[in-house]
Amino acid sequence: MEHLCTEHIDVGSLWQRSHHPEAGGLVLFSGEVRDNHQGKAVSHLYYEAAESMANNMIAALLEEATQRWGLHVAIAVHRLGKVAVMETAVVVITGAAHRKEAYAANQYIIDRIKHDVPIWKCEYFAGGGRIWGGHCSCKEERVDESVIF
Amino acid sequence: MEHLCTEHIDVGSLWQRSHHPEAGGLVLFSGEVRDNHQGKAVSHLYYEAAESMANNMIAALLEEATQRWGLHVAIAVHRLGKVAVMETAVVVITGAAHRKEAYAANQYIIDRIKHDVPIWKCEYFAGGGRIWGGHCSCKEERVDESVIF
Amino acid sequence: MIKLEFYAALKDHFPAWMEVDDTLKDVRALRKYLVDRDMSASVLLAQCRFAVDDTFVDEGHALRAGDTVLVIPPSSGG
Amino acid sequence: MIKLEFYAALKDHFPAWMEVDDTLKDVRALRKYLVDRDMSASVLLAQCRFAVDDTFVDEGHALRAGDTVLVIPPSSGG
Repeated sequence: MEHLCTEHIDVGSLWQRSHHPEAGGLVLFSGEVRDNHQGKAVSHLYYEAAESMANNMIAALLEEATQRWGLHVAIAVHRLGKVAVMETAVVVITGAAHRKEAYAANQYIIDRIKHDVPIWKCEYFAGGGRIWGGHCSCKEERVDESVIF
Repeated sequence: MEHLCTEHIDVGSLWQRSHHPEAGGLVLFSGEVRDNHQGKAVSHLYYEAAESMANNMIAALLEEATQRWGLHVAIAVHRLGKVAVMETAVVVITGAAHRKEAYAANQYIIDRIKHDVPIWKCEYFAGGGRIWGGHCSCKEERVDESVIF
Repeated sequence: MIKLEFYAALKDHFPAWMEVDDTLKDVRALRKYLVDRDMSASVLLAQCRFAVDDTFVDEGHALRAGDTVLVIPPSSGG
Repeated sequence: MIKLEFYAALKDHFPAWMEVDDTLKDVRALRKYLVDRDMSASVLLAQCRFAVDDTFVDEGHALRAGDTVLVIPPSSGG
């Protein structure tokens, strides 16, 4: 699946193919595994996805962003399985004539991947224990238990 | 000078050293030479700078952004001299615990480099002729001839 | 039969997949069936969305024999 | 003497550097001196900032013998 990968994400090789003669602004976002979560030492992360659904949603998202911001470059790849500290869990690359559109599209794509695409992380702690999910740093969009029922 | 360079900018090697165990969000911006300017075919760009002043201002800017957004990674390099289409003219890399700060700092740094740091581009057109300066894509911050006198 | 697939934290409560009979007429009935089956998963199930044919569906979506239904906890990619 | 350095489009009007005598008391006087010297550069000079010791200075900044003044057109890096 083009947008999911179980091996190390080769950011350098994705970057190599992210250039376009009409794209003056390229933005690359890399979500990398931190060594702590709210002060607790993290050993590694594990990601799983509803794979075909997630892959299709990311493809649709890139197409939507391409239309909306006139992108010349739109790439996104999410890692699955075990990911070590400082490794890339997700990469998004956008390119547009001007930087404003490249930044806006990039942020839109990663926000949607984090909030809507069926991919989940499980944090494994150095001291033992694990927790599924955890909150995104943009707390205002956090799912609230009270809103669904 | 650390933040100015007359050779090809090695984005891959800058990226290699842009990781930090506490930086969950890394953002890389690359300003690349487009093949046209308002429909006119561009042959290449040429950049010059008030070099020591520009280098010092970029260093100060990175320090300011590091303090303001709590960055773990803050890198900026601007190319000088002749730059070909699709080559990187400027690169900015920022890394913070969360992506929001990494994006905000990255955009702040490139905006300030484009608007305040004494670096100038000269566009050379395929059909002959050249023009210094040209407008930044963020037109609302364009210098207005009427405001100074 | 209807096939259910469970992900992430749901697998602490349910198997990776299971089959249920097709008397559950819609997503609302399925959600209630799952809560009744494991009350300790009720908070998590309240946060879940459901997908059929890889597309999110709402509470009133009618279920049919042969459907594969994904039970989707809140996303946390990236 | 005061040393002046010119950049970018200014070099279509002035040499890369030149010296002026130190009777120009401040930046305002220097800007006027340059406009008088090349009227065709007046619009561009109106947009320029000046820097002494690699630091931007304002119109009232006093100039001294031995200063190096950078004449800085609007930035267009990136």
